[in-house]
Amino acid sequence: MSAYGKYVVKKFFWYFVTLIVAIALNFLLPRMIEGNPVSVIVAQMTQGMTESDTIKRVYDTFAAEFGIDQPLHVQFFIYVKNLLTGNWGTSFGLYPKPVTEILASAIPWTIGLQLPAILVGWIIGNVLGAVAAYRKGVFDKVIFPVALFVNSIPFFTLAIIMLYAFALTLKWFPMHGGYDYQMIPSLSWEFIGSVLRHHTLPFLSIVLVTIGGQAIGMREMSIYELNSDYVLYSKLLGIRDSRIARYVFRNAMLPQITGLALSIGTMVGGSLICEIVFSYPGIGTWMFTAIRQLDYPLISGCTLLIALAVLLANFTIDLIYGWIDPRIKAAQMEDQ
Amino acid sequence: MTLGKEQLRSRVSGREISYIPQAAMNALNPTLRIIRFIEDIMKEHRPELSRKQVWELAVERFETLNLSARVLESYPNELSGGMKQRTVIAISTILNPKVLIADEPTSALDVTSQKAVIKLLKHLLEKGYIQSLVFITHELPLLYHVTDDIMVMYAGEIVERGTAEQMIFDPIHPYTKKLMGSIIVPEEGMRGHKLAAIPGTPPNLKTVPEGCRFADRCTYAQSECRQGRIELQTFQDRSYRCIVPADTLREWYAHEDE
Amino acid sequence: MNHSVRILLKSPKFMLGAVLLLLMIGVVMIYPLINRNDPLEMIALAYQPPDSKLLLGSDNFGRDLFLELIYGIRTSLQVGLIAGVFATAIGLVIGLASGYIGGMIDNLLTAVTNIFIVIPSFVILILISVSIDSRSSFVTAAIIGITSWPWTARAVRAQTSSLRNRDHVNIAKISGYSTPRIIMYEILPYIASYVVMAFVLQMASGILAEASISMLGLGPYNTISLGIIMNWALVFEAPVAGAWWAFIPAALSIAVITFSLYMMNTGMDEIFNPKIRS
Amino acid sequence: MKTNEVLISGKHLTKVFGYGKHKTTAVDDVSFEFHKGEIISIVGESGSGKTTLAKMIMGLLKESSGSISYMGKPRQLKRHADRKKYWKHIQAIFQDPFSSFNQFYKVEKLLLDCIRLQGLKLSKEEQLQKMKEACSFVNLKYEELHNKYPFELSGGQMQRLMIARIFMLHPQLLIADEPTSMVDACSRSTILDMLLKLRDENGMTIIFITHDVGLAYYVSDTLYIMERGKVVESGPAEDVIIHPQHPYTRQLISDVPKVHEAWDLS
Repeated sequence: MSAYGKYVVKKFFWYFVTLIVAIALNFLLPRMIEGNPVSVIVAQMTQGMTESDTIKRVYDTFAAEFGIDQPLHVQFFIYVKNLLTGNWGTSFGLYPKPVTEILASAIPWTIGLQLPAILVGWIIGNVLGAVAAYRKGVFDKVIFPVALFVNSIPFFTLAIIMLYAFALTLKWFPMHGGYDYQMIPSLSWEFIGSVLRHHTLPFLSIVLVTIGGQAIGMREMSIYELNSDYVLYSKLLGIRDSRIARYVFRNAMLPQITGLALSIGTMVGGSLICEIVFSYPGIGTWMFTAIRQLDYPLISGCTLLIALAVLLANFTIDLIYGWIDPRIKAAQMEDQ
Repeated sequence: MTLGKEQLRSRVSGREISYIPQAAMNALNPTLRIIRFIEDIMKEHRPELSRKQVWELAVERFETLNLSARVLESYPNELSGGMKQRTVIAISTILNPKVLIADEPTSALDVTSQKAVIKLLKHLLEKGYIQSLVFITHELPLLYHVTDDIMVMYAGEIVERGTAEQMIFDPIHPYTKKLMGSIIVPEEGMRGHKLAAIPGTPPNLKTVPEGCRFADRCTYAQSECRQGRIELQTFQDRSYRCIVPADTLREWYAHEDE
Repeated sequence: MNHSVRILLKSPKFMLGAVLLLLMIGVVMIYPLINRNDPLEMIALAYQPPDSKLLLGSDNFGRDLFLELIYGIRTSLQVGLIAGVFATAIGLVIGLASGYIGGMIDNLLTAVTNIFIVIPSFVILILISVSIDSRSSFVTAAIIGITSWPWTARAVRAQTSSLRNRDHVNIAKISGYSTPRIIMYEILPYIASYVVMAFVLQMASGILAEASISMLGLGPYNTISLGIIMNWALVFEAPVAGAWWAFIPAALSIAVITFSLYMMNTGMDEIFNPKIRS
Repeated sequence: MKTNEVLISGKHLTKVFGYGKHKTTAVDDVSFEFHKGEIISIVGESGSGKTTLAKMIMGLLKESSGSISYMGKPRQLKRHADRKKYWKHIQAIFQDPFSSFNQFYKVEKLLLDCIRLQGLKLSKEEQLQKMKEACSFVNLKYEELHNKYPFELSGGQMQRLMIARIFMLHPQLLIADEPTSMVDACSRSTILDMLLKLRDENGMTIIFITHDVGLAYYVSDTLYIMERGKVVESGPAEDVIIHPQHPYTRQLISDVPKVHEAWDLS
């Protein structure tokens, strides 16, 4: 097998183990609630209900879903089987809507918001960081402190400030939601325009904060690379500065890719809270609602989905990284 | 002749004067194949060559230097330490520079790799790929076999200059004398031979003492040694930086060796 | 050690961060002594704008937001501190064990660390918080600390495993010193600056984590934190009511606290890193 | 000087790193006998296993198979107390002076620790006396150094300080792993002469690890030449260098540039 193939298999194995741990946590932690979780949940859910038949029916639904009478490992197998067959439980808040249906409606919004925002922020941040390191002087004196400040603003703080400034005071952008709720979703220009207008502020707040963190990391990596021996050697052989800058940029970029993989979890978390501020119809806002209503199946559906998405993103980044960094291939060959 | 920075880069660096750094381990960009790097050098100095011509030229040069063409397709970290050093030398000299400056090119290598590097440098000189070689090292026996002339530096100054033969067997300056006395080689008579030692440490270059910079560690230092500036003296075809006449120094050394 | 502290005092970045932080700590310690009112007491109408009496107006329940903010900052700092201590202590122990002992234990601990680095910590945080009914701010802080140790562990492991092969450690070993003594005197001094920096970062991320889960409505009970203030503002639709004072000051306070901690960290990084690299 | 009493010996020592496909044998079936009061050089290039062998002798690495006897008895290292007892007889100097020192403690503490290690109860004056004596043994001045941190010293000074430490501890066995490869030529002479002095005056047994046959020849009584984990030739220094038997030894010697003899560069 090729060195890269080995790398992929090894990574896949580790992500598979991680996935199982994530699923197990998702299964175990909510079951730490003292007593019978189903009665706790049902009691909370059926508050004010008097009809014992309804209560019984609700109880039976959840007892079956949890496999409550079975030993823990059997419950776990039931849980995994349910997950695999697409049965992620029934929402309390929107009973009897399945959790998967709610998540499916939210996923496009979250992905449409976060994926472009994180990527754009990452790219701009890296370019700015490299420029600050390479040009030094004024660039560095301006970009670095600004990036440092922006980086320390939490996603949701920036979101709230933007909401207040641009939506509430200046009224440039709408305050709530993913589109104008008076419209019927369709592929019309009007609807797309509305989606874009609702998209702008949350998008910008994620982009800005991401830029800050990435620019700092890239600046540091570039300075490190600029001081390395190969830069001096290339200079002494008469290679022009712009070409050396390209070497440096590429080499500083590689650790930034792993950096992205490692920070993507935190970024996704921050962005989800950003959604709440704008009541954006994604996973974050649903989770907010679910927590307020103590809608356990939906909460655990959200957390599982987030964990899966982050694992998948990490795995993808690792594969890309292994593909473009020759050092990984060489390291694999040394192992043999 | 004065040159601007840009002219220096395009006309001199790499094609007139070239350089071999001390740490070949890190001298090559880790994410660039060797041939890509050579192509980049050629783009600067021989832009008229096509990629194919560059490849042919590189293969030819590498093969004359007993390096396989496979090296060209490798990434630096796929090469061993000695191999990397020889690759760096081949790259540094691919434009046939007039002067090659080698800064401790063998200090991190095993003796076998060291010998291979020395052979390579000699080969380059014989073939006329380079015209002059400046070899910086603290390994004296090595210099003796590689270079024609040796120049000894102490605390930022040249203290003596002469042919390799003269410097090893007939040093004039007290520092050179001590340095040559500290040579250790696996030759008969080495055991039991008294090695020269220099007490003290070199001066801090931020606060250079007046007079001879070696005076504090020199067995023959007199009060005159610590005054004014000591100039380089010429003696026959060589020069040294000491106020004592060469013959007197030689006499002292002869007494000492008894 | 004194030597390092003296250099630190000369770093403008570190000093800016430290002064900001100390200033905030000073205010939140002293102000409750002057204004002895209960921050949860309703003393005005809902969403009163700031005036000379209510410096930052009132919230939905007519409570003094300035007083709430002071208590909120206090809780957030406490939570950050406790979370930082937990995360650093766990990370340090795991990192040292993994890096110093090596072998199978290292492989095992590294695998666990890597798994928990990839699984987003706030997912675990939410799952635990949902499962625990009565969360004091200490419990919240402890949970945050327990979910965020992997970063410290990874950094400490990397440092330790390279230090372990340094010859002064070998010399200490053949001088017959015990393992705890070697870790204490030969390893810890080298990683001390890293650990302090990691602690500062953990404190910042602990404060952020608390604010995030509080905003989700999973914050500590019976207390006021900056995240809880913002949660109230969002739940009771302060933005729609135009009551900027109900969320902007809290949001900015978090930014200022994190900024001051990041500044301290950057200042330390600039000073300690070149020294260790050379 | 060299006696006939064996201090330490090894039989069929082997060290294997890793397992399965990653298995590498660093030291392969090496046997040796080192006598009291002799300097033994172990010569080899990088990857020859000389440092691994040294670490096994030091008791820092566990041998995969084979055994080491110390003073005629099999060496016991199972318990920490056993190791501590063994280590009382052993000290080491390593290649990189910058990594041999704990950069956080001053020179004074380093030397004081040596006194403490021996469990000596000395007055302040006696301690000072001892430290001064050790420094002057290696041509250093205690007054100039005691208040300095290691990173304020030159490489040569640091290595000499390491020898001062050995002088204070006077172990039975000293393992010097390439102690001169990172210092300048003049400090090198001093260090080698110190090692000879430690042997002559204190009867110390010294294992000198080097890649340089020249140094080994100059300093040692007995030579062991290692190639890829195996000892290919051993014997009195004079015999091995002047009349090498094994082709590898010959190659090693011919690869070193000489001064009085021609250097075959073909």
